Amino acid sequence: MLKILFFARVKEELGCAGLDLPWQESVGDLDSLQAQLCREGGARWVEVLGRPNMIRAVNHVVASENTPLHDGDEVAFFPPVTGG
Amino acid sequence: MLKILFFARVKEELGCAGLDLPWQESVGDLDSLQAQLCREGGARWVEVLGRPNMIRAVNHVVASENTPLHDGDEVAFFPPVTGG
Amino acid sequence: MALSVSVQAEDFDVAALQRQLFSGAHEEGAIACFTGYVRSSSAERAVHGMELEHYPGMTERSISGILAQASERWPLLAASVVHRVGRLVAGDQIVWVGVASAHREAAFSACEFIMDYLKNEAPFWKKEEGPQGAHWVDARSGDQARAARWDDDRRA
Amino acid sequence: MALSVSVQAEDFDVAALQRQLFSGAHEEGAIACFTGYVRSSSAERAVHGMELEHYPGMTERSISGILAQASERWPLLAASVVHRVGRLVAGDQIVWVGVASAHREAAFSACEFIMDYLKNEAPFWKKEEGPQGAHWVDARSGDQARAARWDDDRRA
Repeated sequence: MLKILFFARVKEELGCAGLDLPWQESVGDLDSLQAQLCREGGARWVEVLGRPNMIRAVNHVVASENTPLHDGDEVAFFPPVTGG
Repeated sequence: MLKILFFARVKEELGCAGLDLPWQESVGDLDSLQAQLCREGGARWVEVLGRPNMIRAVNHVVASENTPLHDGDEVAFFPPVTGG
Repeated sequence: MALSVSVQAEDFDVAALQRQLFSGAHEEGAIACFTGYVRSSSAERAVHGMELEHYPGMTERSISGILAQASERWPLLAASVVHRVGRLVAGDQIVWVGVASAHREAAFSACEFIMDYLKNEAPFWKKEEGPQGAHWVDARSGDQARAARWDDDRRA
Repeated sequence: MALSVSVQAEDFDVAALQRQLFSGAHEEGAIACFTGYVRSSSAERAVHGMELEHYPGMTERSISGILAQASERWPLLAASVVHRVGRLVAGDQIVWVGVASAHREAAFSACEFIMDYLKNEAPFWKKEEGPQGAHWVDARSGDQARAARWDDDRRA
């Protein structure tokens, strides 16, 4: 299984805080996962997840480029952070 | 009158916290005052006040070079500061 | 060395947090602290309050990583971060960073380094509420430039 | 803008001092604070306690001048210095500097600037007491180099 999470503006724009996806070997990396989410979600998801400043994290670590995924991974999509 | 003050190690080495000197036109600046204190104080004063790191202040402002003095001025001699 | 991270909804007591930095051996000569507050205006808009969201799990991990980096980089005796989440109003405390060291140079540098990273790396998002409604705060490009200078320091 | 200086024998309460930096308008987004303590060792010698002497009158004037300089240089909302004098023992608080500003950059820079000047310009002298007796602390050349860098910044 893959656990997918969305935060802040991304969560609001998708109307979705997260979802669980059954593990499939075909979803082998972050870019493939994103492509699958966009296929299933439609135009809104393509627009929101495709923003140039979108940040992706795998197991709590920001992934600055495409990264292999494994069964049980937690993947998050979120906008630039504004804490402190 | 001139009010003369000594602090910290300088005060201890001279065995003197300060003194008042009657105002004389002949003590027209800081270097003349220091020379007069050394004449009256002797070898110990010459040694202590002549140290290269001695700091002199006139009316609460550090004097980095010789400075004219006026009746009523407060003059202080002290070592480098070590606060904070 | 004591490193501590707390992400919490509750307010915090800066004096108690500062006392917790002490080991008891009186080696601490310097403690630098930073407190961040909700301002009553932001980018020239009035702010009544805000909602602070975070990514549970990643937040704590990311901040612990920042503290570990700081303690490798400077000779620290203790460092602590408290960051609030949830609803806050103008004047509320948001974040506290405290760093103890023998000397002030390390305490100041590490405290500022940790704050720069909290602004840029830790997964928090502010949604401000004002007279025109609520909006997500945009990341400041200045914050990223400030964080990058630490990398420049390391290369230099 | 509120600038405050106190030279005192009494201990101080960092939380109360930090609260006094607020104007009430919630413009403060950032407060940077520094607390200095008596360490149990100095230059590898054990320290039981110390006597802090100062130059009454000049001390207050010199610190007020430092705060005025800092507030010309950075957009501050308030700044405050408390410095103790007299006899202190290991673990005691010596000095507190607090600076409030809208943003953290000004608060951090001004707090560090004020501390550097307190170490180098304000007329305080420490006499440390250890197992070998009492001795005057020598000025650290590093402190003067740190203070001089602010002049370099201004020229740059």
